[in-house]
Amino acid sequence: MRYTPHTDADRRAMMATIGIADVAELFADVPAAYRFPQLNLPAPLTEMEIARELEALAEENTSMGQVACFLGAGAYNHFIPAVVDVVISRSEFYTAYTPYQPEISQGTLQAMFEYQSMVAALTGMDAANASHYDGATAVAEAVIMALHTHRPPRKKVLLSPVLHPQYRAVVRTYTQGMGLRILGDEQPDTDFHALAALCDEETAVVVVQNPDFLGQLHSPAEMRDLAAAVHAHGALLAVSVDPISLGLFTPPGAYGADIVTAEGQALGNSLSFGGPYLGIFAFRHDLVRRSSGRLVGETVDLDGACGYVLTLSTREQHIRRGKATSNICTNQGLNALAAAVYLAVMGKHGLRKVAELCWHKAHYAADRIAALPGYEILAPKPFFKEFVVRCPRPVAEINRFLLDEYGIIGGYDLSQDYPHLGQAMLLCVTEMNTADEIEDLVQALSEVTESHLIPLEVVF
Amino acid sequence: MRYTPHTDADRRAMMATIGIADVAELFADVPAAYRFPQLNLPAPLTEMEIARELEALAEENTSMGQVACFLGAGAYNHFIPAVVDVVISRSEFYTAYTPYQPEISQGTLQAMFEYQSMVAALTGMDAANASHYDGATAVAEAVIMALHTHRPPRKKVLLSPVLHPQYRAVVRTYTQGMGLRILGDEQPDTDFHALAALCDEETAVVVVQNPDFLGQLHSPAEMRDLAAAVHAHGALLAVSVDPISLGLFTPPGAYGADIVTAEGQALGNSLSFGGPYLGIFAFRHDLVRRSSGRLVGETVDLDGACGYVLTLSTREQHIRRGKATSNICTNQGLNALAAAVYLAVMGKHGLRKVAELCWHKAHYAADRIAALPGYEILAPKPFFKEFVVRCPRPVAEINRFLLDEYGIIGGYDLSQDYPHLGQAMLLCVTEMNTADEIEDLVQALSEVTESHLIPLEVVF
Amino acid sequence: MEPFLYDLSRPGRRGVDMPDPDVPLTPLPAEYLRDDLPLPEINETEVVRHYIRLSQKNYAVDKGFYPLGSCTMKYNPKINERMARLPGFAQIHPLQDPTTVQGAMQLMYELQQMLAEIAGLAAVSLQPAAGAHGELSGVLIMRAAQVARGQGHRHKILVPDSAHGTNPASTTMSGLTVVEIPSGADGNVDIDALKAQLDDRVVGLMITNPSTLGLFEQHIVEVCRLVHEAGGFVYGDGANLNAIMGIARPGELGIDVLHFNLHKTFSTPHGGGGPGSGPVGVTAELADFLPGPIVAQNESGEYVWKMPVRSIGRVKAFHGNFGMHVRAYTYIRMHGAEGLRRVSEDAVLNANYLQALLKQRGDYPIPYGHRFCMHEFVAQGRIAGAEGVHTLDIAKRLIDYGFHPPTIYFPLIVPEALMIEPTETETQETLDAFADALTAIAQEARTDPERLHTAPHTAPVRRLDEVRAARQPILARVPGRQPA
Amino acid sequence: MEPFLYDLSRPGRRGVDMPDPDVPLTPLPAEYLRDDLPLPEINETEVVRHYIRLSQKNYAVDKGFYPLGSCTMKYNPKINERMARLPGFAQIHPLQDPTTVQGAMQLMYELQQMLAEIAGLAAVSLQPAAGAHGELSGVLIMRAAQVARGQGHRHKILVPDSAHGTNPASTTMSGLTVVEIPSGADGNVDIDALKAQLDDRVVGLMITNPSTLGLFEQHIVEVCRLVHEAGGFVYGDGANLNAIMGIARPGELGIDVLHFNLHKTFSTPHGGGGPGSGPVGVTAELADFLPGPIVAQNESGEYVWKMPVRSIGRVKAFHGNFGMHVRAYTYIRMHGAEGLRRVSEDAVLNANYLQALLKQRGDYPIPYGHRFCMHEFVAQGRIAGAEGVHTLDIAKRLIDYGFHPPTIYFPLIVPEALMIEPTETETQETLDAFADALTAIAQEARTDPERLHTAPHTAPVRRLDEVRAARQPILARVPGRQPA
Ligand SMILES: Cc1ncc(COP(=O)(O)O)c(C=O)c1O
Ligand SMILES: Cc1ncc(COP(=O)(O)O)c(C=O)c1O
Repeated sequence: MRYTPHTDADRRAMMATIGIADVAELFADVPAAYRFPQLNLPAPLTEMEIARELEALAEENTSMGQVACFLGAGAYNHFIPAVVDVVISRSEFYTAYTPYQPEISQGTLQAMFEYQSMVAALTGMDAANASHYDGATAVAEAVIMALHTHRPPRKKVLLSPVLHPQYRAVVRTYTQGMGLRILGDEQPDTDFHALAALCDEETAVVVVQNPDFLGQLHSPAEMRDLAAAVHAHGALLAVSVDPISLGLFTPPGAYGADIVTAEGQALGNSLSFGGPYLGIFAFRHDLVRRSSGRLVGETVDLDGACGYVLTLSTREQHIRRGKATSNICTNQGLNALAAAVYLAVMGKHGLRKVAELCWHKAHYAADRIAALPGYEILAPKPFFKEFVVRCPRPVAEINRFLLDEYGIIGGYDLSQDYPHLGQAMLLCVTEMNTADEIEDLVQALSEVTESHLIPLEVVF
Repeated sequence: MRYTPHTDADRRAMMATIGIADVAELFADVPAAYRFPQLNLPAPLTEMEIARELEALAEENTSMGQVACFLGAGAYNHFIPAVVDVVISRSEFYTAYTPYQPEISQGTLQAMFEYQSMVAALTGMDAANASHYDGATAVAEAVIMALHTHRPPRKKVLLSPVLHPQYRAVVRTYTQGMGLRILGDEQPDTDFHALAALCDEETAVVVVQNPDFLGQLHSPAEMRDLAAAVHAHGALLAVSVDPISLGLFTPPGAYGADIVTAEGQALGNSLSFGGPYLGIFAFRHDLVRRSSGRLVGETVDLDGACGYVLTLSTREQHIRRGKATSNICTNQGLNALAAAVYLAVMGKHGLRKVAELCWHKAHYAADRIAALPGYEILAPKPFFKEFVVRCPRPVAEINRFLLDEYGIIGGYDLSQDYPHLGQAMLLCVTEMNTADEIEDLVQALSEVTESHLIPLEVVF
Repeated sequence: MEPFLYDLSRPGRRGVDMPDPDVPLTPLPAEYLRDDLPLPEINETEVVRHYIRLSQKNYAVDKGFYPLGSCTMKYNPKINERMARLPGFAQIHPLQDPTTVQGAMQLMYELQQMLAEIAGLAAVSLQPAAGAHGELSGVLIMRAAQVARGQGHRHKILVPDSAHGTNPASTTMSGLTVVEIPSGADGNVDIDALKAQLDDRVVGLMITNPSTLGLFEQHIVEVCRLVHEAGGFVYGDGANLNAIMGIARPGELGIDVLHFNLHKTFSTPHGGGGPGSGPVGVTAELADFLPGPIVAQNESGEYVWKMPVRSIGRVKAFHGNFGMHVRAYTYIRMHGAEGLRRVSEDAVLNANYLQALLKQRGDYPIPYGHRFCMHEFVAQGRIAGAEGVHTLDIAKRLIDYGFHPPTIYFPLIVPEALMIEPTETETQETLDAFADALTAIAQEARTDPERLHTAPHTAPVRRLDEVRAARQPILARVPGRQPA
Repeated sequence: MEPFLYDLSRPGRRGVDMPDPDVPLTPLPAEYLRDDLPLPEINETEVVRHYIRLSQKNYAVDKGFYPLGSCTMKYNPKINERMARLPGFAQIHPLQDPTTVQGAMQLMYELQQMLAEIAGLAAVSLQPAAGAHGELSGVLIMRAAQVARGQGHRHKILVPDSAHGTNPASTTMSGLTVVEIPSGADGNVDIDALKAQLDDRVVGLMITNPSTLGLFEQHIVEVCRLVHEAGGFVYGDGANLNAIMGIARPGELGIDVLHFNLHKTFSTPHGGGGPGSGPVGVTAELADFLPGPIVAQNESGEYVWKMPVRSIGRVKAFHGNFGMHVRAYTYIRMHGAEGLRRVSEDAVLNANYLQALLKQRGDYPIPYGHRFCMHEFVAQGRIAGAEGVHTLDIAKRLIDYGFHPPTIYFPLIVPEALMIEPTETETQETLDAFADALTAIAQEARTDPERLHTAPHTAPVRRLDEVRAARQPILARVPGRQPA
């Protein structure tokens, strides 16, 4: 039945070897009162049946191929070359586990070493780990890593208000038992300069995002100033980035970041309703022994040939247990592999081209929308692929109109997280958005001003 | 650019080695007047662009997941376990070619030997080749193979009228230059008994189909009688089968067939608008040296270990050239691999179960339709998964109604090939058709009798 | 040797082409631009070949037996992969309007329900990305619940010495204190030692049942009762759930919080290290503390996001590793109640069969071999007459016999541990062949120990120097830079 | 050794489960049923492992260089595979109403047009399944056209001695007579020998240009003119089209009929032997004879099936290997005119570069090395000072160096032929490494010939006994039966 191969004859023979007459005997240690509960689950289905059912369920979702998507906010609809899925669908990669036995895991290990190398190259940092769960937990791990570097301990952490709201939430969740003071994001308009001013000798780490959550790019000069201010107090600077933006823009390693994190989904991983994604985690070399997560290192075998192993595992839970740098065990290996394949096949030229396409299309869309009466682009600094639009009507209403009338998924509604911006949406434009889609968006938005909209209350 | 790796620098270096200054020099042998024509082709697209375009084009087709399909007639909507595509998507299988170098092709060779073995098991024949192009060309090759067995040559070939019309057409196309007399199918109602009566000492081969094109099963007793009659004249009997039916029914090897052919698509190959499919070709052992197509044989290596090679290649075009048993070179290897994986993973139990599901569902559907006023099931013999329904209105009209109103792809319209049956359609019911779909079909057909139909002329 | 990726690079080579912009251009801001982008330049063909060749250097479940204890390396059904790649699942954005993703939310909702049913718990959050992530969530839940009860002074988490390293590590991350509890000679928790720690500073106990020794905790009900009486909660490490589906429901035994490893019990692939998925389930009392949002159903039957009212917060951006949810959902729906019980029965049968074979042959001590094991058991790489041979040697030699070695040197409380988990998807023939290999290796250990010390002999590389790797770590090579 | 599939079988084991019927049952007709069904009984896990392990015993383009002359083993773009698997292409029935498959028919229509444009011909049928199938179609077209001209007595097809075996074989299958034409010393067709055969019994000439020697026929226009003057047609074997896309159009040179190998020139994968696709293109004069149906457009722009009025008939059920059409279409659309010309230029550049390297080093005679080759060239495995070493030995030894050997012993007119076709998707580094391997092997041939005679040494098996296989062929093993 299903994936258990035994026939009744097999079972009988095996039971005879064990010396039992009934499999139930093996469970004598389970208190009789609780043994063999009847589970209330739907009746089993064959492969043919479940496929039909799930195909129908999947059809109930509106997927990228059916609409034009201008939604980003931490998860991005970027192009994924066909090569990526070919590699991550290789049985040898996806049905192996953590490479505890390096001699029969050189495929995974070398691929991870190469991933670490390309992440280091992209971020301008010395080294990288083999992944965290996602962009959010990577930030949390960065904070914890920063805490570990301080003797005596420092208990203050500064988060920029334009660090992704969910990332800030995760930092707070992770560290809720640590007695920290997490500050900096009380006022939504605290800029990096003001943030730096909050930094002191109590501060363990300052975390910012660039391009920030609202899409704004912070210049290398601004970032260098921030780093200098942070370092002056002996604190660390952690920067969360969009890896695609690094195809064009100065990497954090060049402006003084100590730790760089990123959501790596954009690098060859499908949207997949939010996961599995990829926590990118890079750092300065002197932080290596405080780093969390798996690290693959180069070494040699008995014959002196080059090979790769998991290394510095004395940092990790399976050796250090309660004193480990993190509890992480299973990571996002296959997503890191996807990112590696993506970076390898896009390469220097391709990644830059993707970043350029995002830049040009986003700016073109912004220019067009800026020309619409009733709309305003809130972008004091240069932006990369996302920008804020202040709208003439509530964003939820507009988005419903876009979807119903134009098959467009509109931008992220900022009214919850950044109410001071008013009726504002965060639009995202990538290389996947054609000029025609942008045209449609502009047309649709223009119709909104002419108030074709039924107020949201009536719709529900 | 695209898949050519060279940079301009590479090209220059290579040209220097060759001793030329311009690639154009390599083409000096092409008459100048015809050199470097400008091809009028659409502008090149990147992967991202072609994917978008073809996804849209594919969406224009109505595919199996969107409708209930009762169309068969030689191409069948059967279940394909996910395992099949996993195996045939392995780079090592699909990017290799014919295993000319057996030492580095044992994967393909062993898989093909196993395929041949399972085909032999399924058909009850001694051996099988590694594939023909499809079920139709397999029949043509069977005819040609039969011709080769006769000294002095025989020039008469008998085809049953209920052999697939397209297969009969292909036999005629292949042999048009051979000066044969192809008979037997002039009258659409010539049964196997009457066909046997046409057999004489001039007849090289008699070809029938079982279950026949109209879905009818011919009993082992009937088939044995036919074989006896054919063999009495020294002719060969070739039988074209539905491989799924062999999960239940007596294989041709058990009733005296000399050659067995089949369309193997149903075994794990997608419908794919008619190809690539799989020509199954099995035969008695004494015909082996007359067989066409690749054959994989067992042997040993220098150390005596078991291994597999292409064998008996002196039959083939690359050795025997104008005297080869066939011209076939590239075959349908990957489709044969799909069939092998299908047979391996469905196994003895699964194939029987599939055949039973077809049987029960088809008979249930036939019973329900038989009960509808205006419809008649034309099935004097038992049938397997296809049966003929005589309808109260032209089949084309009914099919349009089914599709437009019920999302049902109806049966094959027999009016062209078998006009003597009247307004008749060939319905096919497989394990993929749920009881609900059958219910819908019956309901829809019942509405037809109530003449909800707009005549076809008006629709077009 | 497969070349290092960058060594396949040549200036100017291209992999995948991208189109030119179809919109008017906007000048790039010069002062923001990077000087160089040291990524490789390789054509698509060579990229593909590189990874195909690399892949062949891996062992994997799809190649053979992988009895890595505690990891449940069962077969990963291929239909799971197909389902997770349906565009309606793989190509939806996590922030889409819920009305446009009802199918996905229904799947998550039903998965929450089914996992709760299997574990006998009241509510589940699918957000955690792996087992350790579920642990962290669970410990934070216990902590938050104690705070809510006005027991914020409590700070001790009791952890048996046989626990997986993530248990103490998760505890520390949540700001609490680990107190180790020894195991008794029978492999159960030492009840007296437990009692000695059960004071009013206890937040809870983390227990793995079946334990990492592969044994069902015989006093589980009593253990839970004692902890509850002391005002603590019991956290169940669900990594070993594969042994007890339809056999026992942790919630009924007294477990308050439990994480599931979808990548173990529920057949989602291990991905060469991940991604996994570590949903956390709790009793009704703790449901309000779950990380979130989770999926709920409103009055009109629509699926909506809901943040539990006293949630510890979100532990991850978005909603968890949804791709893994699809796979686990597929698996559970294909099995149903009988099927899952059959899975656990066969997992335990296989482990006991292999244990019985090894006991009969007597080459490897099995410290708890007098008890029936659950889905795994722990043997020792101490071969009489081959004292110089260690578990590591045996493991490496198993590679030459075509097997993945078991988990070694864990649990820490068993010296020279070989932790063997066959899983239910293996045939009797495979188990026999594995036992034969172990027997043959024991023989070799006595007659030719050097063969073991230098094993493996048939792997893509010889034994690797891990000490050297750690002494002067090289974690990245970027052209034009010092290796770092 | 990977076990034989049936050896993994155990009575009662199941692979994929099927559901029970959801309709009332109908009794089965007992007298029709088979007694036994000797298929294997294997669980899914072991089936997968079997094929994964088997796959690793193959060499393939995705592993490395595969310079198999005449086969154009270029890289198979991964996007092709994804496109062919779109449900709208992979899950449509060939007999569906044309109105429901307009997308697929449009693709076929445009592919017909694009292939015609590339070859300079008027019309194309996509029905043939492979090159040889296209040849058969083409020869039958020439025959039918002669009959239509009242020239039914003509029966000779002239075939150069360098032709691929399928050319004479296809001729014979179509009931015509093969007349072999020798090649001249320069690799061109011997014009005098051709003229001597050009009488009123000639149906046509089959010519491969570039020839199987890798040479462009220098007198192609004259050859065609001569044949036409004699009332014959010229068939072009398009297997070598990879050399001349955008370089020359066969139709303009005088070719009347040509088959395309989509699985060579247009990057559809070779599948371990197939499937391929062998569309056949013709001049306007011959368009009515094409096999069909083909796709046409009616007045309202709809795509419809059309049987050419004097068609030779259908050569295959349905419409050809559509899955391959999708892949080839993808490839052509991605390249456009410039891209295809670049493909041919680089294919020819690569071949000439490798030929130049081998000429410089001088180990292997290259009989036509004084000419530029096209996409491939023919060397000889005759190493001075190593007379006992043969092409076969060199080929087998190349395996140890990590390469697929070239085509060997073909064309037949070159003794000890090594027919080398690098294709355009290979890098200079790969060509250099291959040349180095050939040089090293030549050295070994002189110093250690036994190493070559017993090669390969690193393959999954040693050299296999082909004679034994043919003497007492074993083509199938079915349990309970004699091997046959
Ligand atoms: C007993 C046990 N607990 C917890 C974990 C941690 O789970 P994960 O690796 O998914 O974080 C593991 C993983 O191996 C385990 O075996
Ligand atoms: C020159 C030439 N002609 C014809 C063919 C036959 O093509 P196919 O194998 O597709 O039938 C080949 C195949 O190798 C070939 O090389």
